[in-house]
Amino acid sequence: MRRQIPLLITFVVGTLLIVSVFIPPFGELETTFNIWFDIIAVFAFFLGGGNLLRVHIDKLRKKKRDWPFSIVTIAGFVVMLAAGLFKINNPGDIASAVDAPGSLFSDIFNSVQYPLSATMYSLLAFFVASASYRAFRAKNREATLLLIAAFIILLGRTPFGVLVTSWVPDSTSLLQIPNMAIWIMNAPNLAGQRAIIIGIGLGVISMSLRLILGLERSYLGGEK
Amino acid sequence: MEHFALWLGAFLTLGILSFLYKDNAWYKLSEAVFVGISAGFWFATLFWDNLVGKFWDGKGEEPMLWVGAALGLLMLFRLLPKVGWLSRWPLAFIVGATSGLWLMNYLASNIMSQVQATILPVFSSGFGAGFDADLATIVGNLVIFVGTFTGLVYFFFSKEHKGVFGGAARVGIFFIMITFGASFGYTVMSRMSLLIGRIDFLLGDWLGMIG
Amino acid sequence: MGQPDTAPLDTAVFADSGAVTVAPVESLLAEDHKYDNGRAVDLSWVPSIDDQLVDSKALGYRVYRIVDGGEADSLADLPPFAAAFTDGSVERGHSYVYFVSALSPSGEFPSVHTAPVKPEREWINLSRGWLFLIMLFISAAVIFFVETARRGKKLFVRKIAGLEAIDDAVGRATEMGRPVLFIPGISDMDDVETLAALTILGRVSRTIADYDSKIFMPVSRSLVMTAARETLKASYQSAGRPDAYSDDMVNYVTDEQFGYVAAVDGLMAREKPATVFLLGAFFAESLILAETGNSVGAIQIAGTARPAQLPFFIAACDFTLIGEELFAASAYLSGEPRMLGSLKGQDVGKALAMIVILVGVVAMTMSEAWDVGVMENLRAWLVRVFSTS
Amino acid sequence: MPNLGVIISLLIIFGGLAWLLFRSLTGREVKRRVIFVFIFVAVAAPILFPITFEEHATPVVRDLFDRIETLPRGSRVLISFDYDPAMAPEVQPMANAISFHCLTRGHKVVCMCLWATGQTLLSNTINDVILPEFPNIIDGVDYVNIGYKAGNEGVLNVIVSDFKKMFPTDVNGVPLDSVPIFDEINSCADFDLIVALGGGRPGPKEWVLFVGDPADVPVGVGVAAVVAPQLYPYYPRQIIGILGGIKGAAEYESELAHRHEQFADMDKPGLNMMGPQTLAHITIMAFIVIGNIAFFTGRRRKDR
Repeated sequence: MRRQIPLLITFVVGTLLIVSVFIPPFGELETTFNIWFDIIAVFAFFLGGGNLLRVHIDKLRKKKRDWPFSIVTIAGFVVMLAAGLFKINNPGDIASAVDAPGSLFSDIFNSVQYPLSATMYSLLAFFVASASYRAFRAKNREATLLLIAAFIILLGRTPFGVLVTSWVPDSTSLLQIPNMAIWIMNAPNLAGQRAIIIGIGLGVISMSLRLILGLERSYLGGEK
Repeated sequence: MEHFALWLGAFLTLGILSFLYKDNAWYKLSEAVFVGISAGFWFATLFWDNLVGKFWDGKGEEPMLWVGAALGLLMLFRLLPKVGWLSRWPLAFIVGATSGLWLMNYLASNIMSQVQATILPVFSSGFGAGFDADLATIVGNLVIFVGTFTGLVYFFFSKEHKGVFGGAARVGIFFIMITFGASFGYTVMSRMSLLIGRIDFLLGDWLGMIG
Repeated sequence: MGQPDTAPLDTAVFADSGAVTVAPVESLLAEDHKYDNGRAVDLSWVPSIDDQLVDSKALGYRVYRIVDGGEADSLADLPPFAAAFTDGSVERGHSYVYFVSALSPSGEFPSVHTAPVKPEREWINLSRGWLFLIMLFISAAVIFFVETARRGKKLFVRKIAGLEAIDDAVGRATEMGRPVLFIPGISDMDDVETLAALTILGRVSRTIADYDSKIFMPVSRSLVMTAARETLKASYQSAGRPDAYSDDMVNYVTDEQFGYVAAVDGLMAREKPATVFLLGAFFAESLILAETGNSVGAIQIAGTARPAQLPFFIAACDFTLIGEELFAASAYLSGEPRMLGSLKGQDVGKALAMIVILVGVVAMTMSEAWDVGVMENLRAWLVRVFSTS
Repeated sequence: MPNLGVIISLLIIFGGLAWLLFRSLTGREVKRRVIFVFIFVAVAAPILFPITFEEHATPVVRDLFDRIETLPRGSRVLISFDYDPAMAPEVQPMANAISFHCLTRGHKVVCMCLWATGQTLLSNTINDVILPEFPNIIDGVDYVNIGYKAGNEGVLNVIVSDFKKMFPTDVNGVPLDSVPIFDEINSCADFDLIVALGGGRPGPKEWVLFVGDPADVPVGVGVAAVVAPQLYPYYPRQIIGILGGIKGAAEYESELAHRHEQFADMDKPGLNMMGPQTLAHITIMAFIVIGNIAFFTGRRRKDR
């Protein structure tokens, strides 16, 4: 029973949503189910947030490695949660938007979360550099093609790209590097993308069917 | 306050950047702040948008919403060992809904539209005036057709990549590699402007070194 | 509801001297939008004869609607040459009358009114018949081969390098006494890529349980945490080692994309996992995670369906599952005949796509280059069959 | 002083790359951290000491430039600011350069926006470029700001036939009937050129489909870099020229500086941003090349 009912739910809900595409009066099921998902996700957060607190309190209690930082995490979580839930310092009253300008919530977001997030994102520039040096190597024919395509696109975006082929007459302008870069984006790149995209579509269909039919059921846990 | 926020921002920015040298206490501190604050941020946001926004702000009458709430409550049954297994119901619901929804979406947008868009002419009688432009289009179409076709051959699972089939699969993987190269080259530019923005903040806003 | 033959006077501005008059639109027709829940009405008409490419006097069209015999309301303004409009703001149980004004610099020139229409609900969307048939065909192919395989017919599936490597990668972690790190992407459970990651987790964790390796799994969504715990628990049970499982293997970190990345990066630097799995939906963080994993010397197996992130995984990871391979992975890893059958089934879909592309390209080329009429019809038919609107 | 800075930082970068090449050739390992320092310097140095590179306009950019350059004086140009602050770093330089170009060529410029967020950015262009650079210019005669109208594509549908119906007044409340520019403008068809700046929706694509095509007015666009490839299919028939991202802005600025002396002395944010971008790109390309050299020499060594 404990596994049969969930399998039945998956089957019925999945089938219903497939069929709803062909039955106009069911057309709004998709919206309804998306709303339900949002609601379930908030409830699930009680589990996630609770887990976050538990892990760090545990670290603190057992004085595990790096435990002082757990104090910071807990404090940050509690402060931000309080600022958001009680709308501390929000202009107007409780009816104002949670992130109204001037609120403690939006102040913390702007002065703490935003710089952290933007900096973490910018690390990407460094890793692009290290990956370029270390990993983009012409080990075989496939890797060489990847390299050449990347190189032409990159070159097309620097003044050198224009310079190198500026002698090419406009009548064969396709051979100028910036135009070559555009052509690569619009032809071979598009072809590869399409093959990948169509493949993904079929992969999703097959996997969804396995889930709906209950062939794939690991997410439902064990028998107990 | 403004001043404090600036210094705080710079302190945290440098803390994250210090990870590039190696993992250290400064990074750990920034990371701890980040995790705590952002988890709180998302919970507060979800709480107001998805819970209060849906149930209290005048929309609570819709009976359908309460089914969602019931599923959400079932999720919390995990906290009670005896009935914890009930939390599989909302999970089963989500898995079913996601599978059904995406099956149809992917069929329509990933397969049908893409197949339709690949039906292109690979030769034209219209060569003449504007020959160049037409030739470029025709060659482009031919490349798109061959690339898409052989790319699909590469993804075949139930046939060994041997002989002609293997050759086609190899051409397919060539196209896929060009695609990856192009995406890489294309993304690099926007990635660099992120770093420019951060350095601008450190050198300009914080240290005031830029005129 | 008697309908006057001309529009109410206030909507028509008549000519002063030198004013520009244009002919009204002809043959205006209002029909219930087919195959919907009674929420739309389709209008069509023949544009004004004064609507010309050169020296046009008509500037466009304005659509008016009368609900249940009340006042006329303007609904929309359309550019020149417009000849159709769909009113998506109607409700069942009301009756609607429309007219369309041709616009000129000096005013509006209304058409005659349509007969009243009542939007209706249809129970089956016949316009999606082809979509239905194609869905049925691909699904039937998958189910057919699942059944064939179940009855014991052996099906061939080619080797996928990234998946062959999983056993070794997990074994390596055991030998080195270091943990396995599994990152199921940063999307929630409403993304199929996350579902794919969890189905793969089901297979991989079985191997981990068998080898007695240590796994940890920070996640960025609470729901994923719950589902991942169930998955791991099931694997440890079926490996006969339920006691080795602990909820601490899976932890929620934060929903914030880069906050999560900051935490995972720190974790990698501190725990030095021997093996890292990056499977699921990844965005800009793909390379940050993969390069950090590489810097701590981990063997990395990655996979995603995001074409923009794949090059980064290919560069920085040891094995990468490209798009479709991610969704096929759990079936492949299970080795179960039924699951492998489903892979054969999706190949049938691929064959269909390839045949249609081939036939379509040939047909279109022949009709473009040599005006072969039959071919033009074939092409038009294929395009219609594969249109999704 | 800045020149010294430029020279020193270029020396560091290229000297460093040479060192990296040498190390790679001799088969020694290069630490990740060293690479990180490089890319940081390559980006930070040109921010501190602005380096600009000569940019040459590609045909897609030159086509739009030439159109504005060759239109007769007094032609009417509509510029629409359909973007938000997130896109502004890329699009604002284009807005400034194109507005300057139109006014310096004596065209009559009408500015508007379909995005509410565009209003501030539009005023920025007026206050930063139009007013300070053209002190003798007359509001209403040489340019006019008619502001923002809600309604997205709906606005386009109306103004394609009747401008004053959607915009009865300019942004200051002056009726368009008494604005001299609008003496001869009734609809979009009366413009000689439309420049659509943006990248979202509504944006350049909508301008082409709802206005450019039906009213047969040439449309030029300036967009964020990520959007540009999607617009190439419309070029050159439906869109006469495309500025894509900072690169597009920089190309336009350099072409403009080349032909109009006054602009040569002005702020060129596009070209300035290209400095760090270009150096970063060159560094990345150098890394790829050096990495491959290291790979091949390493392999040859192993073969021996």
